[in-house]
Amino acid sequence: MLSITTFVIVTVIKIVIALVVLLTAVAYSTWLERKVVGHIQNRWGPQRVGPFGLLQPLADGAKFIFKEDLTPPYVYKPLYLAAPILSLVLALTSISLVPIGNWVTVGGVHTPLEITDVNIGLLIILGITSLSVYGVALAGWSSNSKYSLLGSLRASAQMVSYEIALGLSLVGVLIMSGSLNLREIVDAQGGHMAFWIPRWNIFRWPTQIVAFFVYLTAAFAETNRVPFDLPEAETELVAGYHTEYSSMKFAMFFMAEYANMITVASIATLLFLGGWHGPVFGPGWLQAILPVFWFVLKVFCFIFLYIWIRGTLPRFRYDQLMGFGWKVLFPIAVANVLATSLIVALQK
Amino acid sequence: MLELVLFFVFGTIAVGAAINLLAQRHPINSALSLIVVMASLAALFLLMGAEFLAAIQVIVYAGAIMVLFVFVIMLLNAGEEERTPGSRVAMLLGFPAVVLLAGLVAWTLFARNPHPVPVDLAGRFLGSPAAIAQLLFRDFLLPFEITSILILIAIMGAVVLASPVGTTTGSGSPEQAPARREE
Amino acid sequence: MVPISYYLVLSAILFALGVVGFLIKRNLITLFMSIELMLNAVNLAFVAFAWQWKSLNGQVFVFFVMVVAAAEAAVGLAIIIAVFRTRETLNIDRVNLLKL
Amino acid sequence: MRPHLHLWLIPILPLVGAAINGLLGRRFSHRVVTLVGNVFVGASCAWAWRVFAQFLSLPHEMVPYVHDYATWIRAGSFAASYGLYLDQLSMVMVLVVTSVGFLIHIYSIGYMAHEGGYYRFFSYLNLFMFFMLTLVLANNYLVMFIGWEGVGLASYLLIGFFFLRDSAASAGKKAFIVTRIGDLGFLIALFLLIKHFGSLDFSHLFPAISKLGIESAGPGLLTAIGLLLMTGAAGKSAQLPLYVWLPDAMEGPTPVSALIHAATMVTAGVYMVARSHVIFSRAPAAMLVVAIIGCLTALFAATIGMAQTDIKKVLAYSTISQLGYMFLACGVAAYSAGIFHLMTHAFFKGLLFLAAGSVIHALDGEQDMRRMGGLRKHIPGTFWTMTAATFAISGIFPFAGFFSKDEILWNAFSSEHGSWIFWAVGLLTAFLTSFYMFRLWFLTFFGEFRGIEAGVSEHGYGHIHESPKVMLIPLAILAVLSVVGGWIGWPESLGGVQHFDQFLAPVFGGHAEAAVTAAEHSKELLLAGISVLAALLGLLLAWVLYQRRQDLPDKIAAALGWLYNTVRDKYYVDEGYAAAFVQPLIKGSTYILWRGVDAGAIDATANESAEGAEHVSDALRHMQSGNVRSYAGWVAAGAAVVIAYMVYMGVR
Repeated sequence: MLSITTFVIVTVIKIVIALVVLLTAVAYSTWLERKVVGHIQNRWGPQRVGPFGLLQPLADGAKFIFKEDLTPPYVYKPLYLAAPILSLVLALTSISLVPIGNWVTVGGVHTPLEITDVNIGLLIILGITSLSVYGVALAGWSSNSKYSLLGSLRASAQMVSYEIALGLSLVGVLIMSGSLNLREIVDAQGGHMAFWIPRWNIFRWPTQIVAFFVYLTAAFAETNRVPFDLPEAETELVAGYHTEYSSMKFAMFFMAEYANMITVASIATLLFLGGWHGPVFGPGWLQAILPVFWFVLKVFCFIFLYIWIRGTLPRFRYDQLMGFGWKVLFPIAVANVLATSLIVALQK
Repeated sequence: MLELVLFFVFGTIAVGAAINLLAQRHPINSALSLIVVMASLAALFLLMGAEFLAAIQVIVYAGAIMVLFVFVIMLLNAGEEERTPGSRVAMLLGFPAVVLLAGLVAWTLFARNPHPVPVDLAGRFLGSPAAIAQLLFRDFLLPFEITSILILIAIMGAVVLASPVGTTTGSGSPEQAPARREE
Repeated sequence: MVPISYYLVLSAILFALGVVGFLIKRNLITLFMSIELMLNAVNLAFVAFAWQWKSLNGQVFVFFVMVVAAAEAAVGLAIIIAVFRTRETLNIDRVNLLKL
Repeated sequence: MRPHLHLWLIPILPLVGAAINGLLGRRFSHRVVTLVGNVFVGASCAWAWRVFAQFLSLPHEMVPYVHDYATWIRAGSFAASYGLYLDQLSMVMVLVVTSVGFLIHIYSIGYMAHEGGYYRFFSYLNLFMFFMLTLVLANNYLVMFIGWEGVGLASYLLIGFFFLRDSAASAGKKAFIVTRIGDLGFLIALFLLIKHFGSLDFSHLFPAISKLGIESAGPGLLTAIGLLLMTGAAGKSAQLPLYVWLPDAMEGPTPVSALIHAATMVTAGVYMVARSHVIFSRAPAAMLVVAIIGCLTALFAATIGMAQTDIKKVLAYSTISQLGYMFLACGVAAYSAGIFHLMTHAFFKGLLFLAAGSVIHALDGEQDMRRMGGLRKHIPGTFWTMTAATFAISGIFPFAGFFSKDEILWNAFSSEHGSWIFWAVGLLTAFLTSFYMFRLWFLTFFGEFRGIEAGVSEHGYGHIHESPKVMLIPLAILAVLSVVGGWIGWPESLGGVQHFDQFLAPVFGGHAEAAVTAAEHSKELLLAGISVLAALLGLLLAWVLYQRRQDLPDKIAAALGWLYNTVRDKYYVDEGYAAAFVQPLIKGSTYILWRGVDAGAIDATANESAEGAEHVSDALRHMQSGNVRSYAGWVAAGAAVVIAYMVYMGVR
């Protein structure tokens, strides 16, 4: 047990690192998205700024910062300002509970590779995501424009509805690993089963594959991504709840969205894809690094999947979206919970 | 020591937010301040080792019920509340009663036991999800099931009440969302 | 080392504030919020007692309170919507037909 | 291992029948109701006989055969159980009840065929069977009391069967209430037993009592109990002074009169006294009372019976007087004689009623003997059976009645409790009995039909029709029984063997085996001869009065004047009771209870309080401002008050 002071210091350091890493990750996932979608659509994507347009995110950032920050009239000011901050803060907070690797000892300080290790981490993350509705809702309502209002109503309804499927799809995993602590869940997935199949939850039983896909869909809806990006359906609602936002405030929403994507991706990795487990070999430093590498790799694949789907799939109609959420995903998730609990009970 | 500090921090936040709830004239602000109260209460729950409850408090109360409130406020586009002459009874009878209540409780708690027992933190993570689940699904199974039925009925009632006369579709799903969350 | 009585006093204060809110506010929705506030105060007391007596029953009770609160919110807000639809107002003082 | 003879079947089967018919009978067809109503009783009868067969082969130490099925009441030391108790006495009763009952059921098929509420009738009848068997088989006084009250209920229902007729309804009520008076005594006796012996169980009670000495010195506990029991018996078995309900009970359908008010229920009192013989034989005073009451009732009812013109009324009074005989027997400790007479009486009196019913049936409901006559030719079957019964009841050798009645008279004369007075009264009664029975006989069946000129039932003559087979067959069977039924009690004096007494001996102790000398025998023979002579005398007198010189009866009546009227009007007992008890009660409840207490006090308080509430609420309703927040204010105040009170209580 560390002393309070060292604990605080270490935590602050970890927070800083996490912020920097995360923000860069966010920035470059935007770059990645533009690139990949470009190639899918037979374009080049960003080219000019730096090699392969690698500096494009910085340019965007600069642009956002220097753009004129205008507040439209007749908005309800306090909330109009609070909304983007709220969503960004929540997005960043949820990351702080995500472990990206084993415990490491740096300079005699033994600490987990995450900002805090809570034994109901998953619950708290879910709670925070459930709060992230407010950002959207308030933004849409406060900016006092019908596009925004409609967008935000859609967004919040959609998030609230799909959150259920999301949570239920995770229950199966929780039943199997019997813990809410992300780290323990991951540890439970170490090693491999017959035929060198890794003991990741997704491979444990067919039900978990179903659960994984339910989670995938729900996650897309949670983060308002294609094919569920109705809140910002350009063709009907201009830009949905952040129609009235510009410059940094818009950027905050933007970052929040990508941060949420990363969070969702890492949760999927932790719960279904065995977290940082993977072949570990080589000298000590390599052994220390590899788990983190595997983790990052899996998250990357997930994000790539996001972008890929965005490039390929069309958008749902709103009633289809709700119907799908309530009439398809929800029952499947419940069925999965029942099936999994049955299997576990029979195994006991 | 740390607990005491945290308690006072969150306690003051809660009380402040609650007062703000009363002070604000626009319902949406009241709603937000209520959310703050709930969040700080969740923190206090954590202090008392009720971690599961804390999470649930955030998810259910802040994440579902209050979302409902915000929705309704948005849908009905409720504006500033107008000043109308209230009821004399509420003023003349209610306030003294409230003051009396608070006073009595405080007096009982302090004057009656001048040396409040400091509780050790042995029961730290008393309210772990597992423990709660044990209790909930074994000893309190019947009440649990009954509440689930209650929820179901509430959903139907909400749908019927909120849907415009004649139709039963319409503003169903937002009302349903938080209720379903329990199951 | 927080004495339980602190928690209880805090919950009492919150509850009292809730009552006051119910007494002074006029907006139906806000009244509802005051009720929720009272419920929360009660929950706090429950958890505090559970902590004091090292028994989980209090926490289970809080759970049930939350569930009931959810149901209540769903129905109550639906009622508010219905009222608004017919009376075109959210002011409680204008919704006073139920009398002799 | 004790053989398990399923006693419980005997009472339960009729109950099942009653339930089925009572609950579903309304929807059943006539045929189904008949089937259900009879099959179950028949089954219980058959089972009773089978039990009898087993009972005879039962090893001696297993008699009485007791079986507890479940505990009913357990209060401190006192416990009562649902249990059945089978010894020779209850065996006889069970056989009599089930057999006669079954016959009467069959008879009712024909008799009630055209009545409304057919299913109701059979359901009640089965119910009665259930309760009667419970009474007979009970293994403690409490269960017996259930049966006791149950038969009362059944008789109430059946007397008031034609409840649309006001007289029937009130007759039912009368029977119920008058019997209650007796039941009160019975209850008190039970309480005394519980208080002093802590149990009502026969198998505990009787041994405990047998230890006590005979209260010859002076009346004591047992005497009190005995007298109280006698009250109950008098109520149920229509003895003085509680006999008034039985004649009115004739309002019920005739099969009911036959089954309940002649054969079985009214004998319950006798059975109860015989059952409690342990108590009585230790309380001479009580026994004396029993004997006297029996004696007086016999004579009294017989005299009334002479002057009745309603055929069923005559039979009713004769029933009362025969019951008097039985009590006389019990009173002189000749229990087996009493039970013997009970049995034979069940045969011939049941038969008499059924035959009378058949006559009434033939005449489309005519009950007045003055409008009958000459029916011999029209309904021979009824006539012959009736004849057998009449001879039997008049105690003419060798009919059943002779043996039982003669045994009673002999015991009344000879036993240590008896005296020649009892015998004399008994003899007189025997004479009267045979007189009024033959009067009935002659009036009904001889001479020429008087229905037409009397103008009643103008189409009567052509319509006199013999009853259907289903009614005649039970008549026939009972007729045979009332001829030969007595032979199982053939006295030694006539060179026979007292099978009946010997069978019952284990229950009542062996006084039947009292060594009797030849002198005794000759004396007994003499007395028997005298009684038969008396019976024949009665026959002769009836023949003279109602066959040869038909003008004489009116002359005699005129000559006797007021005496005749008094007898004809049943000594004005009913009027006396009405004046003494009923009227004061009505007046008191009208003026004091109704006008004073109910209207004056109770209603007044109710109304006043209601009006007060109205005023108060009128004042309070202005709290209902419709303003939710004011309500909230009230709530808060209330909460504050409650909390304050609790804190205050906590502080104190």
